[in-house]
Amino acid sequence: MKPRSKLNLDYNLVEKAREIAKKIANDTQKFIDKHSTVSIERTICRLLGIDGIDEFGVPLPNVVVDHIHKSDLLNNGIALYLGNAILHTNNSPQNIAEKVSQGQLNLTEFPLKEISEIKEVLFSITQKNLDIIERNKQQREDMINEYGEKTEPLIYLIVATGNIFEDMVQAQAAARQGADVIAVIRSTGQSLLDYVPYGSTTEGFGGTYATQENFRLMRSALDEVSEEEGRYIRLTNYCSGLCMPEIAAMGAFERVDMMLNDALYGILFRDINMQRTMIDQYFSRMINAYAGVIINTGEDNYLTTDDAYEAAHTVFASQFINEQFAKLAGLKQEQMGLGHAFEMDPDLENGFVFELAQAQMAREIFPSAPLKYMPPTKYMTGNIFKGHVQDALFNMITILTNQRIHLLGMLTEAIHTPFMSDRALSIENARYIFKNMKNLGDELEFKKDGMIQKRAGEVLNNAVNLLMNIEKEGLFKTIEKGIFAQIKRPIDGGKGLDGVFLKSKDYINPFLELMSRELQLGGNI
Amino acid sequence: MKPRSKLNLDYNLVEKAREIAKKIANDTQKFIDKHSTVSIERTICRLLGIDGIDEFGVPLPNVVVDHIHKSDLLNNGIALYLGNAILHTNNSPQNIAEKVSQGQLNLTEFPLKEISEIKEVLFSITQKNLDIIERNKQQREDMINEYGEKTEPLIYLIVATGNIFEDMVQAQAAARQGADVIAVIRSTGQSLLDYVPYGSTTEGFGGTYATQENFRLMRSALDEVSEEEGRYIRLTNYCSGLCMPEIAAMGAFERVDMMLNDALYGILFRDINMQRTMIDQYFSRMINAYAGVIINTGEDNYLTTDDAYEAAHTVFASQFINEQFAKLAGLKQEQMGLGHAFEMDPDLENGFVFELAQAQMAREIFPSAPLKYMPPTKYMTGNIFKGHVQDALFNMITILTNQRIHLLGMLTEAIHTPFMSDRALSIENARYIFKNMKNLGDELEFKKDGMIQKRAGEVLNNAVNLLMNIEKEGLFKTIEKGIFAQIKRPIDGGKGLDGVFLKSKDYINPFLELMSRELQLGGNI
Amino acid sequence: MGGGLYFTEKKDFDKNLDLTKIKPYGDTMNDGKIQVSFTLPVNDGEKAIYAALELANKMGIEYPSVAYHTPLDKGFTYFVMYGSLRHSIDFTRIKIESVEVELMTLEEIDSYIKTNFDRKVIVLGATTGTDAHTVGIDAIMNRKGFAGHYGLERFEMIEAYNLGSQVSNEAFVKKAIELKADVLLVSQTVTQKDIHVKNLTNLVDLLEAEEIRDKVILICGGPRISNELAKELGYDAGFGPNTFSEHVATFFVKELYDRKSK
Amino acid sequence: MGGGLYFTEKKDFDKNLDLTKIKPYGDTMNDGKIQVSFTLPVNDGEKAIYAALELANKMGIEYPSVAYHTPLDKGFTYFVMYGSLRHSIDFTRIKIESVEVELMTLEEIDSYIKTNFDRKVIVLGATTGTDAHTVGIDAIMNRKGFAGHYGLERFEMIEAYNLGSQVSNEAFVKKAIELKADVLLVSQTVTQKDIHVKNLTNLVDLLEAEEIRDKVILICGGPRISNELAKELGYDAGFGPNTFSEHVATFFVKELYDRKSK
Ligand code: B12
Ligand code: B12
Ligand SMILES: Cc1ncc(COP(=O)(O)O)c(C=O)c1O
Ligand SMILES: Cc1ncc(COP(=O)(O)O)c(C=O)c1O
Repeated sequence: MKPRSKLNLDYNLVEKAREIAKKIANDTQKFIDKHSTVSIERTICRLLGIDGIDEFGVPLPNVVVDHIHKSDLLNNGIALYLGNAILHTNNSPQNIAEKVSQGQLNLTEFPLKEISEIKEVLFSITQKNLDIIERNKQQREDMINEYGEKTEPLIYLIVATGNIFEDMVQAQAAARQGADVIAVIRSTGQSLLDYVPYGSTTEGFGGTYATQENFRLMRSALDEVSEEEGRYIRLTNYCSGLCMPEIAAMGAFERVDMMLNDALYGILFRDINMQRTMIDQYFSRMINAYAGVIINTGEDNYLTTDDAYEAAHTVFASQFINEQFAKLAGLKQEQMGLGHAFEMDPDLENGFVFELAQAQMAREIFPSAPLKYMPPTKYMTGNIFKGHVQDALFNMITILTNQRIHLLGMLTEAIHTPFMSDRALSIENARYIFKNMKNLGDELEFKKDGMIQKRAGEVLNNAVNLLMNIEKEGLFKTIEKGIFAQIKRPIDGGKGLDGVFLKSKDYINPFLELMSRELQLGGNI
Repeated sequence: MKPRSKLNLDYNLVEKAREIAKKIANDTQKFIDKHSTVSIERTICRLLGIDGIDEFGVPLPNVVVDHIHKSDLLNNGIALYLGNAILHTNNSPQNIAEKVSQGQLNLTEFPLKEISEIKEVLFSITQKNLDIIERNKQQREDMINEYGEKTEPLIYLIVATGNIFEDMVQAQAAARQGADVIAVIRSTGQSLLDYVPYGSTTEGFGGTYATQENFRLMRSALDEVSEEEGRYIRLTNYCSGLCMPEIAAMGAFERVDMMLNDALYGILFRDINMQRTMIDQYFSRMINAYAGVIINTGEDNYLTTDDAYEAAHTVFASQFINEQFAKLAGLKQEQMGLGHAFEMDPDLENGFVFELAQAQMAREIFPSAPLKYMPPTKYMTGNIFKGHVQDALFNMITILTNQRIHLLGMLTEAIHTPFMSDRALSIENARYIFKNMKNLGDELEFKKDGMIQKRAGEVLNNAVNLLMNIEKEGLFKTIEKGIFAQIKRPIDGGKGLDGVFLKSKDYINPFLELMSRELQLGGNI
Repeated sequence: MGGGLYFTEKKDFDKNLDLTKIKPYGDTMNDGKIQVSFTLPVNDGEKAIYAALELANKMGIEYPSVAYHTPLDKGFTYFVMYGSLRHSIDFTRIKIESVEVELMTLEEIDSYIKTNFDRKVIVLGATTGTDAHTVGIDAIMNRKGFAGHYGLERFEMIEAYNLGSQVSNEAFVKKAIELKADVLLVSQTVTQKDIHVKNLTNLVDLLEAEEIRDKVILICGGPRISNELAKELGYDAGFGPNTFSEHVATFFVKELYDRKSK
Repeated sequence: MGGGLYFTEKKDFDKNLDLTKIKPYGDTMNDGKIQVSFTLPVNDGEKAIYAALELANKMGIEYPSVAYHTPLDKGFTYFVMYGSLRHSIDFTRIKIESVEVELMTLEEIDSYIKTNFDRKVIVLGATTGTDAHTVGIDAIMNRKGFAGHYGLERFEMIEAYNLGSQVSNEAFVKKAIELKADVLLVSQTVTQKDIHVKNLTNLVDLLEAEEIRDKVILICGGPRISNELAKELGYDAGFGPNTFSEHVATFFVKELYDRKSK
């Protein structure tokens, strides 16, 4: 899989970029470590086993966290109060949550027991529940071992009918036709909800709600086809928006395999407050790391608003930074699905040549990361015939540069979320090209000091310069200035800042502690 | 335009192939030189200015030639009798033909004058009419000089409505969208007619009749757009079938720019007698040579019945032979549109890689020949979406290997002759790829001793072996054995043998003589 | 069954263009040729093909032919068909109320405002609802504009406010009242389950409730928006793909002038 | 005009599969989604778009939407449209007389002939008329066959004669009489202006004139041939794309047997 170096890149410069990115990430991590958020606390509830909704449809994790928040005690962390309540009542977290929701219990009224005692009871539940996640991870690995892992690019497809049961039909059809990964797009707007909807859902706009029950349903639909096909079909969802870590936890319980998981996407494209989502991201990534989930970062999105040629270096700068944040959260390179996209203007002379350089660069700089390569979207039009050819060129770059996670383009990208037939045509397009050009990448070399090599050198240079700038300004300031995707976001703006708080000295997050240990992270917790 | 050698071909072997092909062609040429055909004689009539039809719709050239043929005197050539009649009547050839058709004149009844005298009168008309052709050639060159010649691949499109007036609408639309060459496909079956239909026609099956009036109409439609667009739009038709040289003459008079012109096509795919059409081919090619017309040979067709991978070497062997026959008829390399086609099975692993090797080979072996590269046809299906991608891959090979005459594939190839919109989509496809990958070919090198270089070497080797075989057997025997396109044709089978005759010692073909001289050909005439 | 699907004699049709009955065109005037593709929820096979042909027949397609059919999954078959459409349209009777006014340039618009009004025109724009697509409204409003056409922020005589995306209709109306906006620009991209229609209708309702619907020029735009749809929903105009700031500005300054003149 | 083209309320439709009224499927059962493309012989512009929408309406397409339109030339505009088809088909009532008999293998066919007839079956094939496409008939008849399926020449109990292409109907009939053929196989590829229909019909007329139509099993095939069309033209069967020798041989040996048994 490791590509030969064809671009003649300056690897000293690559190392330099990594160093700077590391400093940038460490800098922000200091801020992160001091804080927690309502969503992290709700995640702790979920990980402790709290699930379900109250009579008004409010999820119990929200009920419990709001309950403490109202008393202004959340700085100590929800775990403290739950642990304490368990010691007092000998009830399960779920039981306690139900009672709280029915007004039968006030967690702040119990006298606080010894912290060590509280931790002990918490850690035993934590360990038990982490074991469930560990077993899911193990099951995934077993299934992949049994079926054998595909060496060619993974064909990644989305379903987005809004109705989980219709999604299942679509997903199974796609998988039988050759899809390796199915992503269930979320309903538009879900990322702005400060809670996770409950149960199976049949109505959504541009996508289907991410709920734990929906995860379960889709997982079993895919397991069914996996067995039929003798191929492990991966399931993808979205750890982004205001409930990042909660969704990570839900996914870990239901054996979701990949998660879109990038704070910058939320900041830039969903106007989510940057402090909130950076803090959320850390914990969500750690859960993903622990659960053996591959994360997908969102650099591809920059190119939908900015220009793919002009802004190429911003993608690389962001990848370097994302790599460091991922590392801090315990993710291995093999779990880092860094984002890139084929968004070159089809009218650009030699656009394909430049894209070839950029895609190859990404492979040579992050050789063991399973990059997620996104198809043309911005320049897709209602001309489905031309669109199908744009997608073909994208498929070619993937096979020429050996990308790992290949999100198929749809000829109807500019028109609607995919029909069943759109997906079938796209799979056929990709498989044809992957087979017909199978070894072409190995056969071709790039002219020494030609356009391709020069372009790669230039983009790398610009990325390093940008990183130096970011290091000087700090990550938050950089975002305020609109460096990424030309979108400016103020540090105190956007959604969700009110859910951020400073941790007190008594603060406990037993999952963060245990996972950090198992992931062998040295961060100060 | 001249490609760098990327394939590391053995040029000694290439030279060897040329030598053998030359022997094969010279061998056959001996046979050709001894014979003439009814169609050559009719062509002489046309070149002398005879046109029109009799009251039964029979073209006057046929009337006149049949008239002599009936008396079993055609061995002396029609020119002898026409020249003699002119001396006797002082009428124009057209006048004489009309009178013959009305039964007012019997050419065999005039006493034969001195050959030298006959030649003299013939040569003066010949010279005058060749001057018309020369002027057409000049006009083409002037127009191309004025508008400037395109350096990228010429976009070649077909029209085939059956109705010349509808064809003109289609052709103009295509030209405005970017076509550089328009070919008017002939009605199915025309090649089996032993005469050329007359006047403008509005009914045809799978194509439109090749008539001189249709040539004229289409030429003026294209001249109109050429002027609008400031781009010389070339016109193509078919010198093949039983009227090869007649159509060449008609085209020369109407400034047709390219002619499909390959005896082997007629033999194999139309079951035309091989002796007949080889003889016809010689004279028709000479007219084309003289008129500055680019010929297109039909090697591409082999791959529609035989396999593109297995039979690759037959294409090259045939190209080598065609090159020599073309040379014998006075065609310059710049006029040799040798045929090749993108007919790899889309299911073949690395099919694209092999095709890249083969297409590049053709360029490196015939660097100044404007090769005609044909699109996928055989593996096109009713799946227009996949078809459009197959065409995209074909477009890529052209831009990667710098082919000159690029016949656009149609997404509806397996369904119908092209709609106006089919053509527009195909042009868009090609232009997108040509621009987006403009310099990709220059940027890429082929791995030393990799699949591509090996494939090229292997095909060249096989071609040389085949040529040696053909040399041993002779061309006619080879065809009898079904070496090309796996189709066997007996030397005395097929259509048109009855139109072949041995030339007597008095035989005159004033055009052959004069053109040979001007083309500086040394053949024995 | 059988019969009726195939016509063995091709009717001779008039090959001249008649604008009172135009038909699709393949390669001959009035040949009616069209291409169709769809999926049927049945297994592939002869029965499925027959169903596809019959469906084509119901659509008014003569000589329908299945160029391609393939199973997508158990119980689903995809078809590509060609045929000749029986229907025609009287083109001469189409009287479109089009937004196609004489297009003015940035400078012309500025001077038109200077000449006809004694103040700047106040324009408020946003992508409303949960829709997060900003590229469209930015193309119209941001200084840098789109495809070489500057946005409204660049116009000297226009005071442009772009609220961005995910703006609730309530917040949008509030801002409109606060700024005394002359023109409201709404962008909508997501159309699944007709969410845009619901969202756009709701805005009109709110404006009417606040009794300011008549005080503003209300315009929407987006990739699936057309002028007809906009009017049906109670908007003054709607703009689709490839709109530039000049298109919409020309429209609203003229409309403002017309309203003033009344 | 205006109105009627857009429906602002999406009708709630039943999302369960009902075989008595199947509809096209996009991503939801009964959503009716279909894709259409065609060219209209008018200039691009709002009027053209309107005409396209109206045409879609006439075809029974609800919520038609023009995804793409572009001028092809002066006076010609190309459209790509999507929409929801109103029509449905009663799938339960389709009773196809299909050629789908139990497929036999080469060996089975040979032994079936041996068992049921005391001689070889004589099969004569050709591409008739001016049609020069031989690949199809060769695929069925030549020894080497097609896609790994041997042709009729390879069958022990079949005497196969392949006359090649461009064979006139007269010559074909003459040969059939001469050889006392049991089965006639005709291939037709070129279909422009329905030349295949004319050619195939003419062959039936000739056979009838020679009074041998009943004495032979008459079969045609080709990329645009279907069993329905063949029957309409007076053939015993018709075979389309992806036919193998086994398909046609299974059919004719059974048919021969049936006729013998009557
Ligand atoms: C870029 C993009 C994104 C970016 C948006 C970034 C941003 N800051 O805007 C990101 C990646 C964030 C994104 C996310 C999503 N997207 Co999105 N996205 C697109 C994409 C690729 C291009 C849209 C675009 O920018 N076009 C360019 C602009 C200039 O064109 P325009 O919007 O049409 O604007 C012009 C005119 O319409 C008009 N105009 C527009 N607004 C207005 C307003 C007025 C007043 C006037 C006068 C004129 C006007 O003028 C503009 C200039 O000419 C399209 C696919 C495509 N190729 O069209 C999908 C698409 C729009 N997205 C879609 C969806 C569903 C989503 C998601 C919900 C899930 C997903 N599939 O990813 C999410 C969530 C977003 C949300 N809830 O809204 C669907 C919508 C399907 C539908 N019809 O309902 C599309 C069609 C893709 C698809 N096939 O799934 N998306
Ligand atoms: C190869 C080919 C040629 C070759 C033919 C070589 C040869 N020896 O046959 C050459 C290059 C010579 C040629 C020439 C022309 N062709 Co051509 N050709 C094709 C092509 C690319 C493939 C056809 C083919 O071989 N298919 C493979 C075989 C195996 O499939 P099949 O024929 O469908 O056969 C299967 C079944 O149908 C069935 N079957 C067929 N016959 C029979 C008979 C019986 C009894 C049975 C039981 C079954 C059966 O069984 C077969 C195996 O499963 C098609 C385009 C395409 N991709 O389809 C155009 C195509 C058929 N040609 C076409 C045309 C118009 C021509 C020309 C007139 C002009 C031109 N465009 O080049 C000339 C002249 C030929 C003529 N007058 O007939 C058109 C026909 C349009 C139409 N519908 O009318 C097509 C569709 C291309 C196009 N879009 O223009 N052609
Ligand atoms: C990194 C990332 N996160 C999330 C999303 C989707 O987020 P939402 O559900 O907010 O639309 C995307 C969509 O492209 C993404 O790239
Ligand atoms: C060399 C050559 N000649 C002639 C033709 C067409 O001939 P006809 O008019 O006989 O179909 C072709 C078609 O592909 C060809 O390649």
